[in-house]
Amino acid sequence: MNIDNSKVHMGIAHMQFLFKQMLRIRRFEEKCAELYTQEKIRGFLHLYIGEEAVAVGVMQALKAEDAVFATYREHGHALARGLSMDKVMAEMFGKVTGSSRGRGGSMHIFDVEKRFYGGNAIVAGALPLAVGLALANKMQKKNDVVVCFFGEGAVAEGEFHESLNLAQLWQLPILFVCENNGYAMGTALAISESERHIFRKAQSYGLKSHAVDGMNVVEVESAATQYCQRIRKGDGPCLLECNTYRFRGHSMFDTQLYRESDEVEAWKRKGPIMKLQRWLEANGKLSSAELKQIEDQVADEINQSIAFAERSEIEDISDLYLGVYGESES
Amino acid sequence: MKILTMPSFGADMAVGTIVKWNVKPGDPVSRGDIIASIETMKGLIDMEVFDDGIIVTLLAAEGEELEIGRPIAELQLKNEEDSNNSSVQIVESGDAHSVDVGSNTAVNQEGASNSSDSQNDVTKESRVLTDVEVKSGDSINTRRPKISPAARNKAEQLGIDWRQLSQGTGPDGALLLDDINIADTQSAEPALDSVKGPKDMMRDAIAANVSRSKRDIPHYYLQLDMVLDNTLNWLSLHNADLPPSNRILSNAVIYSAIARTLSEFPAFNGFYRDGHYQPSDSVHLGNAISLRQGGLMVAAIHNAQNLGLLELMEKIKDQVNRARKGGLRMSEMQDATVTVSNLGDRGTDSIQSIIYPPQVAIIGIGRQRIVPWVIDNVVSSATIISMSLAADHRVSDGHSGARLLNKINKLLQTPEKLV
Amino acid sequence: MKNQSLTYREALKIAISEAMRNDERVFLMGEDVGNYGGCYAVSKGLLEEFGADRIIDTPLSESGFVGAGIGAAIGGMRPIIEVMTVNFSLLALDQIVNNAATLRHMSGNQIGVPLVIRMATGAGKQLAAQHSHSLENWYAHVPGIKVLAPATVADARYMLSMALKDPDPVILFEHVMLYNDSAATPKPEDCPDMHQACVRKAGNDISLITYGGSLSKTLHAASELEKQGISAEVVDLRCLRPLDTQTLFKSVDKTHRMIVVDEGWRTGSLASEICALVAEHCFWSLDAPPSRVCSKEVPIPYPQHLERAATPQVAQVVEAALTLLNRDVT
Amino acid sequence: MKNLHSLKDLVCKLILDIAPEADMQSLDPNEELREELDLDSMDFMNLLDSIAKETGVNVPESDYAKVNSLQSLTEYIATRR
Repeated sequence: MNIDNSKVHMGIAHMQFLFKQMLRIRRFEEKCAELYTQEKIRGFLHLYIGEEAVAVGVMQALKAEDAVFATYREHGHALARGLSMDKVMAEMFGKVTGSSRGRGGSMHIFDVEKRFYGGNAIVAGALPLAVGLALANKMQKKNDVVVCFFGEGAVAEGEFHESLNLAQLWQLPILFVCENNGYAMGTALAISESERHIFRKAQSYGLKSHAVDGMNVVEVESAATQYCQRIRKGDGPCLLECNTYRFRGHSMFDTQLYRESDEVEAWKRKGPIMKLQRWLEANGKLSSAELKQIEDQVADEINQSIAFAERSEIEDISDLYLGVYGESES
Repeated sequence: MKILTMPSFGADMAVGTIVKWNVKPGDPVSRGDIIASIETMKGLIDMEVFDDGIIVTLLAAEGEELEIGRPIAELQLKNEEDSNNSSVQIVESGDAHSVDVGSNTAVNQEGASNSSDSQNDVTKESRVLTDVEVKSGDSINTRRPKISPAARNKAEQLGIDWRQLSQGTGPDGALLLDDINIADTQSAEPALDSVKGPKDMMRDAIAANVSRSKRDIPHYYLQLDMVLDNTLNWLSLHNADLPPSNRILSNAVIYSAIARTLSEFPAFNGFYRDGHYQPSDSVHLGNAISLRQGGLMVAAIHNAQNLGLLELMEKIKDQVNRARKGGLRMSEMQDATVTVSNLGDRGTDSIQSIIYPPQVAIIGIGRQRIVPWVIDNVVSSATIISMSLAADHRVSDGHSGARLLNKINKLLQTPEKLV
Repeated sequence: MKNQSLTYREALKIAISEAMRNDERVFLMGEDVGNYGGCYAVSKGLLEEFGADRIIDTPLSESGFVGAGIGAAIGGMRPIIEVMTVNFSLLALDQIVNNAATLRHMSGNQIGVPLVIRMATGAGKQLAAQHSHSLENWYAHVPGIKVLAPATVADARYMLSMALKDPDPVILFEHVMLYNDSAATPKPEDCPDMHQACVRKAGNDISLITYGGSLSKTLHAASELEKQGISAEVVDLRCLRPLDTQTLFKSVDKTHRMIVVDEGWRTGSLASEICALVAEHCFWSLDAPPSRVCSKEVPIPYPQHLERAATPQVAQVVEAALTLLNRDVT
Repeated sequence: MKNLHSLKDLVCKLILDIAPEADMQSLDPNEELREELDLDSMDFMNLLDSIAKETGVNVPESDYAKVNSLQSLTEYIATRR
């Protein structure tokens, strides 16, 4: 079943905007890879290169008040949701000016003002949280959507099944977005799931669900927009499965023994940015000068975020206990 | 010119080996190209270049294992001045100002800046105490003298009353095992080295002993004046033509009389321990020797009741000299069954002494003095000494104490029998 | 010469393959143990040697595959289950505590669970709070399971075969900072019985009790103390349940002072249990309060300087020892 | 007649053997020796013993009263050598 995206009118300016958003994420992630090899970023680093269309597409369907839950592969979602690149970079440098005072690192970026409830290092760990927030919204009669991103690896966790059941059972305003990139770290979907079509699992719980080409940002945006409209009307939870692919390893220390390089090359040729760029250029909507200007703007923003992170302070050790417990509301 | 360095792919990767170069000097490269494959413990990982440019030199050979951050190639950036291409010049490794977010040095490398300083680890007084920071002063019994379990256990084993000991060396003056060990060695065998040693330690030991005695032993006191003339006259006759080294002092006669009498009064010669009394079948007469620089030592004359006057004299002389030169043997200082305390010619008329636990009696001898004395209803003069007896009322009573003193006095009147 | 030394990771791999060659019933199951070669590269190459029937990659279903491992043990196999880290084992706690630990007793001694579960544990790699837990004490609390903490290459090499012979479930904790350690190739006699603690360094003035990842820091502290004329004894617990109290009491009775170095949080920790035991059984030989150096009671932060401030370090152990010995802390 | 002065030095040395901490310089030669230097009967006997060995002069108990100061003791020895 394919959603007819012609109904969703896409202006040229909007297409250019989508292109810039994806390119911005791509260049940011490439710079992070470089910074990691120079030991500026430590811990684990999971890059979003190749999956940019999913985050950028879905975020267009959201309002300021909607909430977002992501995973440890979250830089793209954070940037697409509008978090400051300075804060995201400073967080990975472990600086107190980072989105989480430098305490979380790449996998734990938070920004409550942007209603971005962070990454989560535990696979499927966030699903029950998202269900809970949707329950709270429903109880408080808020007409906001909660979007919960996760990889196909999460469907093997009990929390996936428990969360979908609760969402459908209580008719909660939640959009589950499964970024199916084919591999849960080193284990292919083919050798870990009996039913490989994730949207069918959701349908079995009664959720409105279908799959889209995760490399096509327009298709992702229109599907997400339609599901959010349904949810805001109170028609219950939906699950959008985006078939996509990560062009890099699971994390930086990954020899990728589990997949063939020509498979990677094949997917690269269907990359989300390249696809949109060719379409825009073919329709005379993206000159090489405009492209250079976009690249320069993106490079400046990235360099400025690195300078910001470099000069920021690290948190003082005496604040170690700050935030273990909160102030009780008097 | 940009230096390419051995990349780090993970926190626990310390070194990498270039298995294969995909480029050679002069080759143009663009961002994202894979220029080499690196062998790590997890297997081969591709190394990409992050800038467009031309490879100038390869600084590392294939098969060469290098630490993270070591230079491996030089890259001439495409049109060097091209602003959008050259990223902000990230000062290469070892840049001073960039904060070391985490060089992959060994975990226990204690960089001064970030070594945890536990003194001020909780300066911000968070409302909820997350760590149970019980200040030591909070415990209620701060006033009670403190002693560690090990120290108290040892003190009780040694019969030392630790409450009397002065400040310990532990926190807030708490008494520790060493403090008890010192107190113990010091009161048991004050070897000369302890004399030469800190005098306050010796003082502490005496303090501990006499305090225990005064508190635990119910003393009763008796005193009898004894005429010494017979003894003195006998002595001057005996010493008349003897060189000083062979002369006998009056003390020897008095000690001999005491020792022989005590062998017939078992209630005054033995040990009182753990609630019951153990009489001794021989009299080890403790001779309290005052030391020239102050302090006191008690040396026991073994089997004094069997020694003749001459032998006894030699024993006393030898002990006094050795005591003053620190040569007393451990055994001599530990097993006295009764003690004689004697202040000598410049003492006082009499002396009431404190018993040395675990003994049960102590005899005090006042100075020799000439006093008016009535003999056959006629007042004349006599040389006398006042002899006191302090005894443990748990073991003996005044009646037998009086008989003891009278018997000693009787023997002093016939010194010739003591030879 | 290469074959003269062995890394902790290689020692584990040799132990696993030796066990599998010697006993058909032994197999290895866990996340990414096959194709990926193991998250910490312990099982790299085993898939090629033993095939997919005995080196089994599992979906990310910790409760599921740990429970299945327990079932297989009941069914006559001798499984080695690899739960990638103690952080993920929380999803399998129910299976371990309510099934593995309880079945023998609850079934009136009919059903045994001869199973080994291996988990990485501990902090030190800047992986932030969700990936840096030290929860050995949770498992050491539970009667019915045994808990081991191999801290040396010799223990890594030979403890596994002892654990496999045990009729009951044994959990083997491998601290993440140990995998790269290397030592001269160990001999069987270098590894005493798995239940015994081991005095790694004899001393008279103070007993430093520790295990697993903290052993090297404690030995380092002991050598620092040696320079200040203090002879510290270092006791490696090796077995966290049941505790070898005989070795523990013998040491404390000799030195009269004790510090436990434990990377867990102090409240309800293994260190608390050891202090209680010593207070109960060595009270009369204590010349100073039994003390602990544990992690600060905060979620472990990402930046290196805060992670170090939060976890026990050499300097703290030295300082604690000096305080206990009434020496001024330089 | 032996030089009185050197004899006095000898006596002082012998006293110091018995009482090493004695302060001979400030000792008044006419004062009562046993009182000033706190010598008990044992010390005094040892002193006479070493004088007998060093000088051959044997002071009988009956003459103890004649030798109670440094001066009188030295003169007593000098007249009998």
